[in-house]
Amino acid sequence: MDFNTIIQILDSAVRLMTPLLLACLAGLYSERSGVFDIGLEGKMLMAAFTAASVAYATGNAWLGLAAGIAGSMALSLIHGLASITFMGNQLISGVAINFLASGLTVLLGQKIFGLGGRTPSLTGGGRFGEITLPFADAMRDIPFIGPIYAELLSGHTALVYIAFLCVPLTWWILSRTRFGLRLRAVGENPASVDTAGVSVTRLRYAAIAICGLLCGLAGAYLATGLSAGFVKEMSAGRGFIALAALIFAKWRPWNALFATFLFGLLEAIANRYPNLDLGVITIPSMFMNALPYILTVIILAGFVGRAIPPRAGGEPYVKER
Amino acid sequence: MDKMPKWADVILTPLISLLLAMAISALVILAIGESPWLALKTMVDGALGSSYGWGFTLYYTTNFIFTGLAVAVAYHASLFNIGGEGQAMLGGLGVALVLLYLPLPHWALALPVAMIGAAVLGAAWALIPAWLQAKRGSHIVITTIMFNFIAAALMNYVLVNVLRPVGSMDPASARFPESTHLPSLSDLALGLGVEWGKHTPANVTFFVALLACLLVWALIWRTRLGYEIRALGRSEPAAMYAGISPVRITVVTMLISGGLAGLMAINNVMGESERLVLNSVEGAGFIGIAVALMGRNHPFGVFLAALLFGFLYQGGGELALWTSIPRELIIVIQALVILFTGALDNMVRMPLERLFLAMRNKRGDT
Amino acid sequence: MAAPAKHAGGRSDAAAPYAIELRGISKAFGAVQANRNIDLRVPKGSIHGIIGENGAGKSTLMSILYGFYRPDRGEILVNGEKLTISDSQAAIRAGIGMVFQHFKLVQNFTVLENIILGAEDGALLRPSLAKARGVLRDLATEYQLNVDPDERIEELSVGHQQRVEILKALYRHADILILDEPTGVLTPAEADHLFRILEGLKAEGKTIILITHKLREIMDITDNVSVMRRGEMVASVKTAQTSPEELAELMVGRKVLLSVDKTPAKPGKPVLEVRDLKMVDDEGVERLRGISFDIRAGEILGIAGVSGNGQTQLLELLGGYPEKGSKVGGSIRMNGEKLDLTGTRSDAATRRQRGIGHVPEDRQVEGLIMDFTAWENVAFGYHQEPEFNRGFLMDNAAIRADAEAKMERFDVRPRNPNLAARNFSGGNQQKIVVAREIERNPDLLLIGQPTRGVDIGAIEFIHKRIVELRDAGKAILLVSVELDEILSLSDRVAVMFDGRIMGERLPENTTTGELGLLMAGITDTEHHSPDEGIPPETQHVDRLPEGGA
Amino acid sequence: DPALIYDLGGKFDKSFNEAAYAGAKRWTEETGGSYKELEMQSEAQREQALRRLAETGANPIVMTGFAFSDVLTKIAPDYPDTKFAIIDMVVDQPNVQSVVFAEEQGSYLAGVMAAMKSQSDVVGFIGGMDIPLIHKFECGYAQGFKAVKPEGKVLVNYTGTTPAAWNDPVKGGELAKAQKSQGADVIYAAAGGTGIGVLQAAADLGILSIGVDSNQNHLHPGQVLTSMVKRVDNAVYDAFMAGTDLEPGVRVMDLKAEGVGVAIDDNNKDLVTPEIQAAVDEAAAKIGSGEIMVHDYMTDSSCPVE
Ligand SMILES: Nc1ncnc2c1ncn2[C@@H]1O[C@H](COP(=O)(O)OP(=O)(O)OP(=O)(O)O)[C@@H](O)[C@H]1O
Ligand SMILES: Nc1ncnc2c1ncn2[C@@H]1O[C@H](COP(=O)(O)OP(=O)(O)OP(=O)(O)O)[C@@H](O)[C@H]1O
Ligand SMILES: [Mg+2]
Ligand SMILES: [Mg+2]
Repeated sequence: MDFNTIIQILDSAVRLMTPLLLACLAGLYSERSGVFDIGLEGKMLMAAFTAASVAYATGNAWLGLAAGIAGSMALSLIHGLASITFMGNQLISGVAINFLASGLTVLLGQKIFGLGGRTPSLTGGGRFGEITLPFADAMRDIPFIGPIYAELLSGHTALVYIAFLCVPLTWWILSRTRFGLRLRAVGENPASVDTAGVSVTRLRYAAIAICGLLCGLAGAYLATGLSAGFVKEMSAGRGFIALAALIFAKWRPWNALFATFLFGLLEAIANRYPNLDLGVITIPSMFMNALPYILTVIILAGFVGRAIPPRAGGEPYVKER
Repeated sequence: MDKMPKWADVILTPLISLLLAMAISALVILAIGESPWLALKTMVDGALGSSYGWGFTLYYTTNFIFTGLAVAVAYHASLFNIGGEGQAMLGGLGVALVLLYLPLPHWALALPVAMIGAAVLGAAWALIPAWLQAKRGSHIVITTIMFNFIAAALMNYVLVNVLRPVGSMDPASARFPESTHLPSLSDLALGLGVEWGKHTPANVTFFVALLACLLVWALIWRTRLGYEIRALGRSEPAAMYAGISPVRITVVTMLISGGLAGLMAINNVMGESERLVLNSVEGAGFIGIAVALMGRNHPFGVFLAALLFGFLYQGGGELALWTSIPRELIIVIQALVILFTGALDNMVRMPLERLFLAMRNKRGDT
Repeated sequence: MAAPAKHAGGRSDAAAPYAIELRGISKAFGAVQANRNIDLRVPKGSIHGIIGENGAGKSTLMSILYGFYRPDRGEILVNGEKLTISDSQAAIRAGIGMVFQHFKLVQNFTVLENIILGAEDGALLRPSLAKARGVLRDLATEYQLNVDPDERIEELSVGHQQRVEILKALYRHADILILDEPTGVLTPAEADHLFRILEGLKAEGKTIILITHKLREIMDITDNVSVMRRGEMVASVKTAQTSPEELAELMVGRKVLLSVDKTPAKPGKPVLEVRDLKMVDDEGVERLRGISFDIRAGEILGIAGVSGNGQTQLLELLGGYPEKGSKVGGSIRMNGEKLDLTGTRSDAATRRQRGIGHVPEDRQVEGLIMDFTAWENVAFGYHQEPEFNRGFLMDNAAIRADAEAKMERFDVRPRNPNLAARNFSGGNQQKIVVAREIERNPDLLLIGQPTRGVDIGAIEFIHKRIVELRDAGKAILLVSVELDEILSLSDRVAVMFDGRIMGERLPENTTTGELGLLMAGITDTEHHSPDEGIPPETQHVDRLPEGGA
Repeated sequence: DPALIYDLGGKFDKSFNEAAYAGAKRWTEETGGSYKELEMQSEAQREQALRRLAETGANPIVMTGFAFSDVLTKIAPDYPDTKFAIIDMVVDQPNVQSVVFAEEQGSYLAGVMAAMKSQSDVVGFIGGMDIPLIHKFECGYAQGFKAVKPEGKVLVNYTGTTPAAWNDPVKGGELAKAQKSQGADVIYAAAGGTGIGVLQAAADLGILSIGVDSNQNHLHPGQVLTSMVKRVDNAVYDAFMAGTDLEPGVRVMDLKAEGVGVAIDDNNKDLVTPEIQAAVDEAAAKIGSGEIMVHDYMTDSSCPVE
């Protein structure tokens, strides 16, 4: 495997991990506040749809992004209503949201565009273009650093850079700000926050709103960054992988970066080597496709200890029964 | 003391929630320019209006009972088994291997043997996540998600490269021998001299599913194992105090859960398609999560929820087949039903409780 | 019940309004009337005690005052001013601080983070943390409330966790401090220290409301005391004008025996022989460093000690469920037979079969499954027993009958076996566990903190049962942080410190002072320097020689 | 009235169900007739749908997809007066017309075009799932390519193993990028909705792509080299036209019958040079005459070229 190949695989890994990273961070906010969210998939899908629809209608990817965020946030709000206000079961609510997004996107898409749930292809300003970092072209020929800068770091859409910036930002918010402190506290022991005179409800709503926002970014990236329009079910299980990555990352932002990178990398490798020839046998494509999942299990079993979720996670905050 | 009578909690609340879900669904149907009344009529007619509709509704119900029970059993031990999909796929493989390679002269013999095949492979698929959870603390939610993907890959490989008859375009196994075909409910009815549900896929597995509900109920609430499962699910330190081994219970529970998911294959693979096809599970594993949660992880609740989803699935199928309403509408309706009866139930329960309390206080005063 | 509330401290000459005045407070949880039309007046600068049986509604009333619950009816006056306290923020603003019965701390946060939570100055943490560090230092010197600001709560002993709670309230400038059963988890030394602090606070003009089950504390420290029963305030009196006996009767509605009545022990053959027991936990910390003792039939061995010195590990090890990943050495003999310390035959179920009963220290985490019904809990740990099973199935009818009988004999209230454990009060939960373990007539009973948080009626009852079991010729290992309890129940007392037994005494030949020194790791024979191997939570004891005297 | 049943992918799968729909639409437009159409929701419904249609008197009944073969074999004898047509599979019943396409032949031509257009001598193939049908496309494509450039290389990727594999444009795009980075400059996608992502990525990367099933040249004019069209629309249209007189037996839709082919229209005419056109015509003629035998993967589950 030469250097160039490595760069290309890493480059691909960066693209593949971005939606996972955004969704994973989204889940991180929600779950650190004590609200479990298995509806990441649905929110991402809804965002992809609304983003693509509005980007198509306006020809403006940024408006699309706003719509994506709005779509995802709307589902977040439902989740909040169910799991915060009405103290319902967070898992059921998440399952419902996944179903809802899967059905509504196609239903609306068919009603509006009549293409069986697809949106028309986006062109020009409807998509996020690739950003070339300064001097990328000039540096391209410098050995080693050149390709890393010009190929790997440069040439992604704005959302990729936003996603990566979200990691230190999230870390900073969680560990350095008042909001972060309260957010972590409410996921560990909501009664401590309540008796300290802070509203548990408001904090949790804030957390799931951020979750909606980040899922919105993830969905918009799928539809308007990586591809050019919405196709039904296009989230293709990424929300669940993001959830797995979140647990893998033990609900921590830098770990999330690592975990999603691992998923992206494994998928990129499987894409690059669809039939691994081991001399004696050739691993069939099906197993190369499943390789990221198999390796995840192995890594999980071998290297990652017990993941302890936020203590109050999954439980609605009920004072009086 | 309870805040409201039990019947209000278990019947009135879900009923009102269901009505709310229907009302919102009606709005959605109106919004896409169709008639909610027609939709409702089509669904009810198609799923419950004839023995034919029932034949399908019960078929789907059977699938969901198994996957729902699988999730429910694990849930009692605080294990969230998202892997029903993969375990049911493997169950299908178990059925196929048994029926294709063992000479089984009669269905009555084939059924128990196939059940063993289905349960064993389903359980095997749950074993690794269970063991990793118990011994290594690997989160069962991740591992079961991963195992769903791995199962899909495995099935893809096995069906294309191993079980597919030469020259067939279809990534599916050969047909199972005629002798192993399960009697359908319509056959049984005919045996009793009744014309019922001709050409519908519901088959004797339905009774197996009912039996499974009963057995799971007995397991959870009547056996020592069930007691230990519930104890571990509620508190691990207490379980240790009582001499209950978390490792053993985790593994055993997941084996039972995986086995139940695997057993679904008796219905769809052995009973309906009579061969193993790619994607035979069709998401029933995921619906099982909703079924279990809505059924409050009680076998009877699971049965009711499975029936509801069977109805929605069949009624929705009819809707999509015979009207111009897109099939995704059904997914939306399912979502709303799950949401209102499962997650927003307190929206209905809280005011009801207040109502009952006020009524009681009034009675108490006079 | 008909006793009209006589109001203490109701001196009409007082120009200053009451710090707290509650009028007609009512609160129902669903169908349960937790507080019914309650009046309470707390004069400024006084210490006011509130007592009552488990479930009488004390915590509820205080939680209402602190804005945690909202009352259905009634009004709250703080310093004469009528306030609507709709959340804790409002209570904090009114100068009220509360230390809950179950601490409201974030376990994996540092002390400092817990202190500033909700009281940060500005959106960024850094300045708040710096400020809090300074304030904390001042408070620590002012009130002798030392805690390491950077330690995580989960690493702290309960005593220190409680200090954090108090610091939290002081940091928020509380003038009125509510403490809900603060001493339930403290050693006598720690409790004394706490009372010293409370007196200091009172001297500064702060008002303190103290809920406790210990009448001695009420008599020692409070100015006035109010008694609650079944949601109602049945009396408010000046402490100086009442006696423990009268209070106990007001509380329970009958006469209560406040001291244990027992005859001298008649020890028989050794039942339990422990030799050189060692344990190293998951993280490599040595928890038990070679423990040896015997317990004979018909005697109670009491183990005193500050919690965190290995008692928990000792009980768990004897009970057959040492912490996961720990290593064990030494030997245990039961009725002369060696017990397996590792492997599948070393589990709790096997120990039970060998005749070891165990009332664990933490009834809510270990002793009970809170979501199980009372009758299911009565079989907990014994669910494998033949009499509870019929072949493959459990014999629920038999278990239920057994539960009803036990609840009857132990006077568990309400006597409803179908109620979930969590719906019983702490005292009644404890009775269920004790009934379950004692009624099996074990050869050896391990019993940890038998009366923690339990009201005096129930304490009397539980103590009586323990002595009865002893008199039936059984061996009992009693672990408690309550020196009073240890001294009045035990036939021999051993003191544990840092994984070792520091010494053994006969209760009649020792004092709380002597035991207090042993608990701090100081023996009369070897006065080794206290800096090696003393867990941090015990260090303050050295600085408080009056703690035991 | 005639009836049409779409397979699970649904009517708008951007692939062959959609092509079937196009055929039915054309028939309606031309004859003014009406037809019934159904979209399958689940495996268990196949039999139900067929029977219900047959019982309501629909005739002929056309169904798309090999997955119907099993059920059709079972129920066709129950409705001897109804004519059925099944696409992509042979069902041996007296009232069934089996329409099979020689995808390998159309793909062969696509392979020839890719080979002539490729400058790197590396081309790509992206399939939805690793199933025999898709191998048939792949194998024909590889044969055509190797016929022109025996030393060239075909990169092959399959999207996935779950139904999501057909609806994952993101993954499709990523696979296209991976193939491009390995030198591919023409990529043939046979992956349903995933293919849309492949075509898009190819257009973005400035390389060429080849569409499948329906004519997808218009999606990125000037950047889609061609589309391997599979005239499911014609098959449906013909079956509808034939009505109750539908001929039973096997109908092979090969190159000669214009059942498969490569689409050349305004959108790609600038890409198809006269030489390419000539080569395609020549290959088509030779296939038609039997001079070139394009191996069908289905016959022995193997491909003579790698
Ligand atoms: N959060 C709650 N939800 C429902 N009911 C409650 C709740 N808290 C308390 N109760 C009910 O109110 C009654 C009074 O409880 P409270 O906690 O005030 O008692 P307490 O006097 O503090 O008892 P203890 O001495 O055990 O601490 C209890 O019997 C219980 O039934
Ligand atoms: N959420 C609740 N629902 C119902 N009853 C409750 C609830 N919380 C507390 N209670 C009841 O309130 C009473 C007092 O509870 P509290 O939390 O003060 O603990 P406790 O019973 O005093 O236990 P401990 O003595 O171990 O502290 C008990 O009767 C308890 O069962
Ligand atoms: Mg209390
Ligand atoms: Mg208490």
